[in-house]
Amino acid sequence: MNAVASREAAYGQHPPVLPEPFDPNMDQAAIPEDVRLDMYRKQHEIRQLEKRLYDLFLQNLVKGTSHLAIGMEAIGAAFGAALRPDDYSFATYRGHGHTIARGVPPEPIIAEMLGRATGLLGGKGGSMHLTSVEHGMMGSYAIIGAHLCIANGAAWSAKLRNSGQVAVAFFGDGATNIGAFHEAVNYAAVYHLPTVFVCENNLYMEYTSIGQVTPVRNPAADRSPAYGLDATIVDGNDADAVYLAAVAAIDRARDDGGPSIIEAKTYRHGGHSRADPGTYRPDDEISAWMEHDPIPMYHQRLLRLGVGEAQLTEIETSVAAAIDAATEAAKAAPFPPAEALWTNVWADGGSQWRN
Amino acid sequence: MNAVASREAAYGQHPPVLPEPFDPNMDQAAIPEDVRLDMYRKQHEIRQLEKRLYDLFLQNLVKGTSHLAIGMEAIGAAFGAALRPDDYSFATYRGHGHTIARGVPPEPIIAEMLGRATGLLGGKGGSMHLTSVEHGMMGSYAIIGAHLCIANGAAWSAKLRNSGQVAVAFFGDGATNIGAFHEAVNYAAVYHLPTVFVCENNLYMEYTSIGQVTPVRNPAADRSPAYGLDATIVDGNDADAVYLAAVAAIDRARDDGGPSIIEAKTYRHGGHSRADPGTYRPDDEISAWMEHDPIPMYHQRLLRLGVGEAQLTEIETSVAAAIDAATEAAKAAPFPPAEALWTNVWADGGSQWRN
Amino acid sequence: MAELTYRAAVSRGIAQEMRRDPSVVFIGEDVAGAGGVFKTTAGLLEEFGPARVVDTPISEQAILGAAMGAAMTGLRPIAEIMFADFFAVCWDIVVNQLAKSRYMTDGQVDCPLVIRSGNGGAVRFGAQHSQSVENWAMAVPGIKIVAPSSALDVVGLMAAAVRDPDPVLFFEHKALLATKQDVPDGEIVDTLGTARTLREGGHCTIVALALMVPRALEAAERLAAEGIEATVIDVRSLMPLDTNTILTSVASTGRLFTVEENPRLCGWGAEIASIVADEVFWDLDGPIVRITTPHIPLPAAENLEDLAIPSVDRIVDEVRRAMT
Amino acid sequence: MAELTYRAAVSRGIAQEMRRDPSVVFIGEDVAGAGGVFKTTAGLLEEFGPARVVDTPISEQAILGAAMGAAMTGLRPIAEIMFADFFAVCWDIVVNQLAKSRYMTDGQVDCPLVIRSGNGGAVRFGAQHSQSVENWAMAVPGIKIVAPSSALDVVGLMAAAVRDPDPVLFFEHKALLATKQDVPDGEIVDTLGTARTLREGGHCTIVALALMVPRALEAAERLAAEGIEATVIDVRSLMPLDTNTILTSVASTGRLFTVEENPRLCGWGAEIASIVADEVFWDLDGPIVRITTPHIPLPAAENLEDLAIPSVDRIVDEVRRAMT
Ligand SMILES: Cc1ncc(C[n+]2csc(CCOP(=O)(O)OP(=O)(O)O)c2C)c(N)n1
Ligand SMILES: Cc1ncc(C[n+]2csc(CCOP(=O)(O)OP(=O)(O)O)c2C)c(N)n1
Ligand SMILES: [Mg+2]
Ligand SMILES: [Mg+2]
Repeated sequence: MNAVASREAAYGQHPPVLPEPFDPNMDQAAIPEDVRLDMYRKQHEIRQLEKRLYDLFLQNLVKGTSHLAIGMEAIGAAFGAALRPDDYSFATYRGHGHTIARGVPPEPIIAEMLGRATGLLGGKGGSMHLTSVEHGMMGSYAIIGAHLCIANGAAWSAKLRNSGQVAVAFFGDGATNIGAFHEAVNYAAVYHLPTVFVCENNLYMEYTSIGQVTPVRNPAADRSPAYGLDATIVDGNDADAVYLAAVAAIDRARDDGGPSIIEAKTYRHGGHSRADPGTYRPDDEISAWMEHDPIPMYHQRLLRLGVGEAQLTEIETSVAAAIDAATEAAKAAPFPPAEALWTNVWADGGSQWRN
Repeated sequence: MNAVASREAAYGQHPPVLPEPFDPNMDQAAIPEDVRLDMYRKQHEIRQLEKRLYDLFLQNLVKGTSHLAIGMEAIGAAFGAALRPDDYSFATYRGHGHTIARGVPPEPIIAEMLGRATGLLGGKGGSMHLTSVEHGMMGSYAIIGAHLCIANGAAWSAKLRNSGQVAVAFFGDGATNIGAFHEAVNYAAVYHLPTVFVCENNLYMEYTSIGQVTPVRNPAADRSPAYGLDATIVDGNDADAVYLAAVAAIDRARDDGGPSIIEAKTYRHGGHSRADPGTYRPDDEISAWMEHDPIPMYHQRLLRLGVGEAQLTEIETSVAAAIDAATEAAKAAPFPPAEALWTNVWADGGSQWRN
Repeated sequence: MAELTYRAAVSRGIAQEMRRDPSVVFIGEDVAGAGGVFKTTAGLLEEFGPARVVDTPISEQAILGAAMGAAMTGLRPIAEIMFADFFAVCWDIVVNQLAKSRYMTDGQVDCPLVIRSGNGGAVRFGAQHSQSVENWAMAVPGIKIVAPSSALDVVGLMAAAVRDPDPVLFFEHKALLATKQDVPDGEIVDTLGTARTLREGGHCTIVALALMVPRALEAAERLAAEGIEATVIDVRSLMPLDTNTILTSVASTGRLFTVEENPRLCGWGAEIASIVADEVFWDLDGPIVRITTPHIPLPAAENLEDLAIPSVDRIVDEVRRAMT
Repeated sequence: MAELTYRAAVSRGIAQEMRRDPSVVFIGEDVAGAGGVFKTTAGLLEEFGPARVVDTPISEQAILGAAMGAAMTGLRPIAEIMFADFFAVCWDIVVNQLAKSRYMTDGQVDCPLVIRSGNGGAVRFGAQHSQSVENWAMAVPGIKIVAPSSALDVVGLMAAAVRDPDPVLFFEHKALLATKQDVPDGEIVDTLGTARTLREGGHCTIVALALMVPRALEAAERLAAEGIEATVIDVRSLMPLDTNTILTSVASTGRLFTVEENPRLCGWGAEIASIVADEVFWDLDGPIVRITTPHIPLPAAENLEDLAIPSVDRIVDEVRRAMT
């Protein structure tokens, strides 16, 4: 990413950070066509789901907060394609995409956002905590840092059980400044754990540009020497680039090669959360990144690689149909019954604290 | 420090780490003789005080725990000599030396260890919390990490007040693995604070060798790139080497040059705390470091530089006399009165929580 | 006299103190340029500049540590912990450092600072962004605690907190931010450690805090219509605790009800109940009843969260049941 | 039947479970090679090897996070937080992650793990290494809490904690480590959520925990000599809480005294007092009295610390004063 120095006058400590052009060589990357088509579908699933969630929010059907990853779909899609079904994913509150990328259907996700009994979490967790253990989606964590430490535990257990499973933890640029990040990466390095740390660097921690509050340019990658690790920096909007980095890191972890850090440069098209219009970002930064949109780019690449327009349209429309159906089903679902308040505090299914 | 690979067979993950020889060029370092004599005195003050504390502990007069820095005196002595009277020191539970190095007399320190009313903290803090705000000794902190963050606050306030004061935080090798270390150094770098971070690397975190639980060889210095900082590694047993590094870092901080990390390699002659015989350390490691003792080395250097034996003996004996007198006075002091239990929870001097 | 939101009262209170005292500085995540994620600190950067109003990295321990070190050395910092749930990532600085340094050093260390935080639920944020944690702090000697329920109290207690020589945790309730109240112009300074009696009634005493205060008041009106006259006390300050106001009232009404948003166990109401059951036991005419959120994490779904946090209906029902 | 110290009971309990269940692993700072700073885990590395008994860096968040992630994926970790005061540096993992994950995911996430910690004072370690923090945890729904007072209970409750499917905080009292007791040979498994009545007396009920239990018992003997017969109950488990045992006893004796090592406010005794003042109010013959450490940080000096923590003398005095 090249900081445009000339703009410093205009933007002070906060110059626009413009994307690098997409790497033309990625067309030649040795990635099977079915994998590429899967990543194309997953990117559409994520974007169309999140656009739908935004519409539902505008209709005031989604309460509380929600954090969309529109513009950042390539990362989730690529990891969804690169992971083994029994691998573990740990995400943040910005985790809808990572959840669907592991194969979780859209209906329970939408239902959860609408606070319905059929929600992925029975309506009890909400937007920031999407989890589907059966899909290896081990949770979305809303307090920054903790899940990086927790991912190590899943990696450690996989190592002790010789299961060959890998744990991937997704986090933001801003998260690299919290203590738990340091403890987690360090701990993974000390015990040579199969943990893959994936920084989704979207240039902002909420409303503050990451450069303003971080002393190094690459918040995750530039920290890796502190743990004796190499880091990979990739264009987070190019699903193929992310996929290659993901496969390399996951294979290394599986072969007992230890943890990795991947920093994926990306950008959110909207604000930090539903409450945020994102006006603190310079216009030319926004427009440059809007043009660096992962989905149209990938569409063009697939065409260049000989995939037919019709096939791509079919994917797009079938995803749209699935999201529509899921939305209708979710909207028709009942709200959680009052009894749900009292269940699942404890493993016995209840919430009793006294006799 | 050179890890002796051949020993890995014998010591597994825990080869002895032997000291580098003292740097002969340090004789030529441009350090005024009065400063050197002051550092010599301070090293004796620290060692003789701590030896006395150990004797008092053997007489069962010191309750609770205590952590001695015998063998590590050069660091405290050098910083004591390099700091301006109004600069701020923040130490750990292993802070007796840093306290006396700032000019705090031995009597209230010994009295505190004996739990007397005349103790530096009225007997209420104990061994791990020595503090003398009037001497710029802003506290000894017994929970790892916090004081690194707190030192930044003193540095920030100095910067806002344009006072030219500097804050120095001393910590151990093991402390570099805790989250607060990362947050503190990062924060200092972001705001370009006049904080000097001094790692006293004595090769062990309590009973575990630091190499066993840290993925880099130099726990503090090798972390500095993560914050865009350079680091200095010095022989922590050579007061002159530490002094030169201290002056450089302190001057930089005072001239708004931002924070620094200094890693001083050293060794404790005894165990981690009074409860620990330190048997987990290989014999040849211990003996090599015992020969690398900062005080006799410095004695020899001063002789080489033409200081008379008589003058050095006078310093040693006058310190001994002061420690003896302080011990007697402390032993003769009363225990804290019962009323002391109720004072100084609040700024009004009391402890009232209700009306 | 102007109508002020609870939200705007926060920045008004801070600005009042920053104008008065140049040693007051303010730091936190997204608090300056963005004016805070709850927009409670809008305008402060513009008025006081980047040296005194600072956006920080996501480093809660570093934030509170910086505030503490600055307070020890001549400043009067205000630090924001965005959501009170996040105290869990920097609790060491609060309970082991700030709360103890003065006592451990026998009075040498001063920590005049304020830590503000968005507390409480009823905003559908789920279990990790909705907790009422004021009782976490109440269990720890050495920190003062206020939790205002109105815009006027926000301004006055903020001023009192900033001027206080001890560390003060200032809990702003997220579900009250949009509430409005007429607030007098000019400087407003309140007093820590004082509860406020908002309604007088002879049959029972209802003690509430923050979001539970308006609910307790409305419940009292409905109970009055049924012939049950309740005194309603807004505790406002948990440390120091105004036990006089509470004990005097319970001694005269003979009945105590606490309305607590926290999950039941070890809430502030338990402490008050234990004080009452000891000191005015002989004045009690019946059981002490605590009305609290059940001892469960808070669910995200609107209908479930509404069932969890004490509602006006539930307060009315429980008081009626206990009184008849 | 052999005489066992409380200290040795810890490693016996852990070893019993590690032998039974290969999925039990144990991590912490200086716990393996050194056998723990309190020597409570001596011999475990030797018996179970470095894959199952692991020395960690000083990274409490990483330690508890690793334990949680491992528990979510098939292991049953035991993690040590050396001093309970240090929970403040990793509290987020305990209260926001471990305590809430099962509820937030509506039952998807299992966290069967135990976190052991050296709790409490009377060892002259000063304010940052002497706190009794069991009530910090009691305020948070979703974690179970035990605090044994004897070697036998250490072994049996450790087994129960390791076998429990929920996260359990296991508080070992530092001042009890050297105490001895005859403990039967062979497997010992106790039950969480059960208090134990250690002494029967008709005049009043004294409820105590951990280090306060032997002191309450001795006080009861001295009071008996004066004609005051006390029932003494060891709460043992704060979550779940055995309210039956306590309520039944208070209903028959008519008087409740709690003896708490924690600083007064929001201690576990406050919760019990509030339950009693509600549910058996009409059986009470007099005020409920809480005997606690004053609401201050703990001083280091021996004579001051002894004045702070409830002593046998103070228990006797306060009960006598209240009963006569
Ligand atoms: C410990 C903690 N501090 C603060 C927050 C509030 N918060 C939520 S998201 C966020 C910004 C995170 O930025 P980044 O890590 O870059 O992730 P992004 O939201 O950009 O995906 C902050 C400060 C939090 N959730 N947890
Ligand atoms: C947060 C925290 N975790 C653990 C401890 C217990 N502890 C006290 S000293 C120590 C070792 C520290 O090692 P190091 O940082 O190298 O300092 P040294 O004692 O060697 O000077 C540990 C683990 C603590 N005090 N605080
Ligand atoms: Mg970001
Ligand atoms: Mg060390």
